[in-house]
Amino acid sequence: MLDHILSILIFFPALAGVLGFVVNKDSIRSYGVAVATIEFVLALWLWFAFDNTVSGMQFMETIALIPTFGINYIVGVDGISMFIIILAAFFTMIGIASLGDTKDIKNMIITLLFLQMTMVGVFVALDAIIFYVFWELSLVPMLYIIGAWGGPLRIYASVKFFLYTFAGSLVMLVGMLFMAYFYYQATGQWSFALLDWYRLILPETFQLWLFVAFFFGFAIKVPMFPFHTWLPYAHGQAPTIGSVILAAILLKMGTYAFIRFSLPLFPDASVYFMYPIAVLAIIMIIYTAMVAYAQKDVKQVVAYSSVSHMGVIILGTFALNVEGISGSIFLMIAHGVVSGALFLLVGVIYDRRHTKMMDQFGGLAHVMPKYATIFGIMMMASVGMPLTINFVGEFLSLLGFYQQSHILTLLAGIAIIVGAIYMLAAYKKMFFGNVTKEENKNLPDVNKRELIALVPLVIITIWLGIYPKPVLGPINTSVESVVQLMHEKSITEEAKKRIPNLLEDITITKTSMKGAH
Amino acid sequence: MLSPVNISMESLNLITLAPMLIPVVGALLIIIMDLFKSEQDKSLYVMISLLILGIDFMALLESAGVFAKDGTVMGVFDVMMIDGLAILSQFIIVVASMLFIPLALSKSRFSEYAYAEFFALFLFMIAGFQFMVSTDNLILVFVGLETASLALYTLIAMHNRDKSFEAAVKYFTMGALAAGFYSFGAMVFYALTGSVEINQIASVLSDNNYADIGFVLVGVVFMLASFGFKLSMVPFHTWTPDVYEGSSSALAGYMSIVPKIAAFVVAMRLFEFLIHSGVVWLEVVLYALVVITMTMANIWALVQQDVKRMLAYSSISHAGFVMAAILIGTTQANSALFFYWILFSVTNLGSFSMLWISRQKKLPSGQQSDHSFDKFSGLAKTSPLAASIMALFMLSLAGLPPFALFWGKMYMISAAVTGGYTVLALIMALNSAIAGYYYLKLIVYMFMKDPIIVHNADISAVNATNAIKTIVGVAVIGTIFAFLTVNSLLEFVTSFVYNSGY
Amino acid sequence: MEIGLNHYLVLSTILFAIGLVGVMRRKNLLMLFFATEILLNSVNISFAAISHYYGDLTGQMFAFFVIAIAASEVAVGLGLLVVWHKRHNSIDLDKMSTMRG
Amino acid sequence: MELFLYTALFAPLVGSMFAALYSGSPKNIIAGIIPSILLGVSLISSTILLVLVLTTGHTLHVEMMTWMATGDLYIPFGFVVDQISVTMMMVVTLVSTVVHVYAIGYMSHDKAFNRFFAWLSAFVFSMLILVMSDNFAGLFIGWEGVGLCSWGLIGFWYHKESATWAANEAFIMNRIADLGMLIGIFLVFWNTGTLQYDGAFAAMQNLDTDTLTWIGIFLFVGAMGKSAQFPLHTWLADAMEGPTPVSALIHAATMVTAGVYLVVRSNELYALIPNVGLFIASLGAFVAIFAATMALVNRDIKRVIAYSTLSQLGYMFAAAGLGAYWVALFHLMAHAFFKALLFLGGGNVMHAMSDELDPFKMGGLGKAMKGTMILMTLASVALAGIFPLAGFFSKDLILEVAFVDHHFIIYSVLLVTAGLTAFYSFRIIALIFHGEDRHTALGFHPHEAYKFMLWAMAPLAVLAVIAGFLFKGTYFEMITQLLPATEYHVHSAVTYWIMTIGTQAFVIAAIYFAYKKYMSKDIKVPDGTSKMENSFAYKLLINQYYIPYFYEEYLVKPYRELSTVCWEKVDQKIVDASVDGIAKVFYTTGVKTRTMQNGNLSTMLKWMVAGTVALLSLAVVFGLAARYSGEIRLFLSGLGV
Amino acid sequence: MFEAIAFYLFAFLTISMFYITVTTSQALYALTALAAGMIFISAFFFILGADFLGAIQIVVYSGAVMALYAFGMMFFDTTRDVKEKQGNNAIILGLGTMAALLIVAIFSAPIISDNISAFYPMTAGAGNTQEVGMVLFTKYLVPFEVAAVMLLVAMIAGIVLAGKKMDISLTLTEEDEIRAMREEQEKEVS
Repeated sequence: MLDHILSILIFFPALAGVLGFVVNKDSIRSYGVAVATIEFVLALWLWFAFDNTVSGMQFMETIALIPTFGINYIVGVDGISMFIIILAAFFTMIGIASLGDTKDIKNMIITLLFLQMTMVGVFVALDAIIFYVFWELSLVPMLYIIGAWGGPLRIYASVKFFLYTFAGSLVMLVGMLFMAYFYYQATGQWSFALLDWYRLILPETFQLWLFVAFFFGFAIKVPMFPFHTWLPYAHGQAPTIGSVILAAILLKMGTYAFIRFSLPLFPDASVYFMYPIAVLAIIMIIYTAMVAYAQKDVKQVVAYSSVSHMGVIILGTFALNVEGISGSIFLMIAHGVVSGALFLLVGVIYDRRHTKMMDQFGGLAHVMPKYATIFGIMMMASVGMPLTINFVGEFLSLLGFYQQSHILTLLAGIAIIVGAIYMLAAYKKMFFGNVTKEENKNLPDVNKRELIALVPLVIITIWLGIYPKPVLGPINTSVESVVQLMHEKSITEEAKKRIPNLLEDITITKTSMKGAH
Repeated sequence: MLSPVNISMESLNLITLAPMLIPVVGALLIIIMDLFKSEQDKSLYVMISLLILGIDFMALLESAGVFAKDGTVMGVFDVMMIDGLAILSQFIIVVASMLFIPLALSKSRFSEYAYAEFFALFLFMIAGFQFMVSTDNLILVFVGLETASLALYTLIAMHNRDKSFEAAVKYFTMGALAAGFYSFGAMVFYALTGSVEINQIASVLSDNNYADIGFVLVGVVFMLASFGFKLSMVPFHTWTPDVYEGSSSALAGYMSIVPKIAAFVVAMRLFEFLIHSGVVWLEVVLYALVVITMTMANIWALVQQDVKRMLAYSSISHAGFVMAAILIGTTQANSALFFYWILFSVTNLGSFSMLWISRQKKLPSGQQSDHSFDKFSGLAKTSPLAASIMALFMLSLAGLPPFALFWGKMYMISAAVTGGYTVLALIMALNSAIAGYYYLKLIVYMFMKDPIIVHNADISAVNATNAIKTIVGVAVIGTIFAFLTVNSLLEFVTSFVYNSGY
Repeated sequence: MEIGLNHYLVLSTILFAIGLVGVMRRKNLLMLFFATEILLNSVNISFAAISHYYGDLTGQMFAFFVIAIAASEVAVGLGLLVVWHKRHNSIDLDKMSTMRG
Repeated sequence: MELFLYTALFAPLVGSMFAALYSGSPKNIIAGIIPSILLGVSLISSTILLVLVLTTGHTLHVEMMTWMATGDLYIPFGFVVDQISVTMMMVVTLVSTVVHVYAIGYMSHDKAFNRFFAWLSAFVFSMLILVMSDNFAGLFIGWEGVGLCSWGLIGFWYHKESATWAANEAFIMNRIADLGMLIGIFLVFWNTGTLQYDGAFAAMQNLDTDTLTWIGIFLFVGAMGKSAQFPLHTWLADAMEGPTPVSALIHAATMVTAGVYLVVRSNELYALIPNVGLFIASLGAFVAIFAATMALVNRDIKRVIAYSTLSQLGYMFAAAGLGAYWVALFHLMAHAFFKALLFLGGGNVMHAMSDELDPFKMGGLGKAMKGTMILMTLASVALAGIFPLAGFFSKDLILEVAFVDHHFIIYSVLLVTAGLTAFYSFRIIALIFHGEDRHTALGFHPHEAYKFMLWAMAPLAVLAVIAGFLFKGTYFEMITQLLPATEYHVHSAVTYWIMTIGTQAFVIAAIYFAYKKYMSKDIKVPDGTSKMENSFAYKLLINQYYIPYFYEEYLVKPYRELSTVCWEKVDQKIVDASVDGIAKVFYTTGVKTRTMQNGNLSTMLKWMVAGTVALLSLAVVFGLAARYSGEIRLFLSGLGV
Repeated sequence: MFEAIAFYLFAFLTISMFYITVTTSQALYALTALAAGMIFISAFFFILGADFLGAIQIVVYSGAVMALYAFGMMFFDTTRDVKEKQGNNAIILGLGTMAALLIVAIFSAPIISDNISAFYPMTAGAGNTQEVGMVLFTKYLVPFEVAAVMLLVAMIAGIVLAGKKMDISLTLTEEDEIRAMREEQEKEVS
């Protein structure tokens, strides 16, 4: 069974989704929770069976699909992708568990299960086309979730979300086809297998163009400034569960893809574009933080904060060293947990008051102390308080990028200031002061169902903040191999210099460090 | 004095005629049957047509076998030419016809199906298309084309309502003009080379080293105009939406596939050698035509209020997309053309069948046209399955993986990339994104809006019978599980195209 | 003064252009069909001429088939006009624009 | 021994979590007592460790577990108990214990009693992490942790707008500094390859001065925020919105001194870059006098004490900057005792006066609150630096340091500040406890605080008295095992005596002056009419040199406005509008050009012919160009193209 | 010389006839002019030695086609003055002349015919009809047969479209009505 665990992880939810049509409407929630829990347990089993010392792909499966054109169903998992898969399973589980009274709940749960298939698929795919298939397919359930259960502007928001990402990924598809063509020219065989592509060393000019092509697809997904404007709409209109999954998992596809595709395939281009992208990332960080500060809708604050944090992830990714990339991957997970939790929290208050406008609240800490506490913890995590999950990622990302540029890191570091500004301001508006609105006086505090979803997140937030090693270890192992690959593949002087050679390092500092472990 | 001609039967290679003759014979059979007993139920004729097409299919398999063994076969005084393109396109024509003809078994009764002649003309039309693709003689192309077209005009008109007459007249008139263009173009080529066979034309032109490039271009222009009409390239496309709207959905779907593949094959035979001979002008003009067709059709599709018209514009755009293959001209591109078209057929079969299933005879109040978007509003609530299926086809048309058309799009764009047309590849990709909007529009209507129009009956069943449902089922399965067949299909298509020298 | 192939070609072109003008100009469908006949006929002259000058019969063949095609088109076209006329009592194409956009 | 270390460290955490369990329920005295007891345990453990370090000179270094390890980065949770940290631990646990016990009484009427102790103990835990960590990252954990707790405690009465505002201000200002700190940490890592103190400082010896200077500057920026140095000082005065025990513990004794601790901890670094040290010293001296002047006129007891704290922090930085790390640390310790005492006394007064803070509305409270009066006077004397109380030994030492190192400007500034310090301290003492009774008229009925609260303050009082002459020698011996043992002796005994006595006289004169001025019977509640209140100097000082105003007008408001502009103008009108614009272009093109398909057959035919003619013209142009290519080329060459 | 005169004469005649066809507002004139033009075209065929073609032209066009059109004219009652709303004539004329001029610009050049060989050469001594028959029934046998099919199609189309059965549109009739209609028919039959 372990040989096929990845396929099972991908297709089990989809199959369950199909069967879900048969399940009675009243028990569909239990069904959904059961399926998602099984999936989560399977994901945990994957972690359990995962060999931390191996840097390459594990549990690989290969099934010939279109061998004539080099497209095969290849899946595998390494430290970079594994935790995001677990996170996806986890969020689907608590997402379904926390679903309240939703109309058409059956459709919602089935959609979520399909969405889960695509999410897992994206992160395990090792064939560019298979990756693309899941990547695009993930748009559909999300489109439906936003469009069918969203707010008043839901149609605009969902269509915008779909088309924007769709347009970007089509450019990426052209890039992929180009890449396959280069592979064909070099070897005489078509292949879309990522591991084959890794072996290909491209001339710098090609790298630049292909990098740009891939960049469009990924950057829109992330979303990077100035391609981010779909996100506030999507979040603003999506139902809670949609925002949670979107923020926690779907956005990570973009950053994950940068690490999976852009960096190892185009190391020289990555170095070449490092500064422009870093500048974009910094604009993302500061600018969106400012925009977040200006928001009146608490969900929009969280939405923009997502963009801001994604900026840090991008920055860490383009640090092009182990520290930065590990940090950015960790931050992906961290941001998933934290922003997911924040969206859940916003959903809690939205369920009660049917508004997300901050001026409608105030003094909630008096009436909903538990809620305020959990929100506070998550806010502090989002702000990057040490010993919370976010800090580890942020610290490592910034630390990593500091090796590349001092001044840019200094600018990016402003994140910790502006992040605190909008978050604290929002928290103050919502929770502090006196209860002024009559409707708020008798709001019930978080109930059990909501706690089931929130408490695990709080625990993860703090646990991984204090002891990130179980996650950081496998990530580190895999990232080291990626960085080494990049170093070896790079052809320009600049790139050789920028991307550390880990094999060399071992003699100097590694041994002493390893000894201390 | 003329010397008597001695011809051996072997040299005639009559097998090359078999696939075309079968539908002709079948059509005659139907007419004769009608003579003996008229007013028979349409199911009889549908089944007979299916059987005849089945035999046709077998004959095609036979010729495919011959082609696989001997390569390109010429027959009947070298007029007939059975090569890979001919066989592939005939496969598409025949199979698509087999899939579309059961749509006649609708629940409601429509004028055309009360005629036995409908089925006869249908078979004649198929024969015409088959002749058209399996020759390189411009005369036979012309005659085949006209046979098919005349039958098609009639089939459209036989739907018997104002819109269909209007559609038929428009189509006919423009078709007549296109026929004029075609003959003028053929005349120019004949004037240049003294031959009306594409092989000969090509060899004479290259012997002349394209000295009379001006003449060549005039000929190309008229050919472009005439095939542009058939393939609905902008600005020769104007008939398409009206004709689609005017004819029944079943026939509209058919029109979006079969006549075009026939025209594509001829266009491929005709333009390919010119492109390969380095007629830069043609390359530039085709490039422009392809881009304009794709883009403008997409843009017009954005603003449509009727699903069928939207699909009409979308099929124009798809045709433009596929036309790029002829521009690129590599084996991969030409294979991609057929590959794309096969997958497109499956998807379009499905989407038009779904329209056909929901065809009401009397429009409820508030509904502007047969298939206005309003009609489908909130369909997911009333009949979720139908809505899902329709959405599936829309997503496939939009090129969303892993549904059928995605593979075609991918292969086509790949062909563009491989052929060195990077910018074209990007334009194609971005056009798919624009197209996403209008396909999405229907999904939005079905899944995200509440019903606007009060329907008396479940619109997904007003015209549904088991036969039509089966066809939809076939299309659904084909669309979803296309990825399983892609490999063999690709191998098959590529080998046929490659062995024909394209 | 030798009449060459070019003369015929030019004549044919002029006739073709007249046909085009007619096609574009006519609103009465019947008379529009007249113009399409002109188009086909003009081409026939060239075919015959080319055939003559090259001493090749193919051109005549083509012209022959063009005539056949023209004849069939008339039949179908008139049939279409008949049904339309029955309903609308008019064969003016300006009245035929229910579908647009 | 590790057991004691862990006990000292984690006992407050346990206490915090215990109290947190009750945070949802109504006031429960247990939630106050247990954390206090646990802090006592922590205090005892710290004492044991202190004794250990004192007697054996051994230091304790443990590594609990790995925190982050990736690439070349390896950060453990490591703790070190050496002379510096044990001093800090003692200060922290001692003052905390006192404050906890005191707070049981002080907060007894507060609804959120339980929550208060949760936060307070959490703060102690963070502070201990800060001082005990053996690496910069661990320091940063504590650094942020105390910031968080400070946020929670300043904003403890979150229904008050001013409190939450102050909390956020404190947090954000600290964050600004933390960025500097973070950058400093990055610099340390990338230049030395490690964040462990020992490894990093060892590696720094080989680095070039420029790098070291940057490291020093950035770390100091971090210290500036936590220790509220100019220009990041405004939060400290506003932080007085928190409950008074908080002010005593966090904003006087412990957290604000973290910056000093950082500089002392990094003495090996700053020793290498004396220029930065000088800057630190100068800034310290400036802040000392700057804050003292603001304290002169302020009409809020707590704010006066807060400014005094700021001023004293300036002293510490002056000492540390001049390389007298042990002196700085010594003053830190002494200051902690008497300043906490002062605050707690202030808290008593506040309680008595129903949270009234204007000393002008008090007067003659000494009758009702004898105990408090004695304790506060004692603390003020110590603060003023009168022999033989703690302040004399620590503060005069700093003056000596400045003098001995020939930094006479710094010396004189600090000297003047000493006078000011005495003046403002006794200004409030006089206003509160002596002179006319002004409060009865305003309807206040002051009463003394609980006995146990006074007893709780007693240890601080004792220490404020004896810490100087009793501990100085021992302390010097202990701490100089780790810090540079610079003895500061004025060259001649005469000078020394002149200086000491002179200073003492100066200070006493200032006290006398304060008493004279503020015990007079004419003191009234200022109403903004007196001549002094309208003078420029007074206005400047009462408005804190207009710095908060400047921040509000030129930083906060523009930021808010810029944010709105970013959102409404840039994000919606430019970025998003351009995306929608692209879509709109396509759509409007569609709407505009769909008339091409006007349904008229004639138009359709015309389009067909037009298309053909267009193609034809292209063809002809191309064809003619090809036919006459030779001629064209000739023509063009003739044109010289 | 004779040939030139004949060419120019018939060219002028044909052009003017066709010109009348497309410009006149009298349908009858147009029809007549068309028929005349066709006959003149057959004259070219005779000049060019395509006798068979000339004959066919006269028989099929001037005979069959014209008869059909004449019938149609009567049916549609367009013998009198036809009112046509003319749009922008400038565009039409512009496009027409442009097309003519452009093509003429190319066609005025001689064609290089070095490599052209007659694949189905005319045989000296054989009559045109004979030659045509020879080629038509060998090489062009298939197209010929397809043309027959095409004519059959056209015939069926004409019959179907103009037939009476088209008068009742099932497409526009509700199912219930159709049923009722059918039952009535059956009653009549029985």
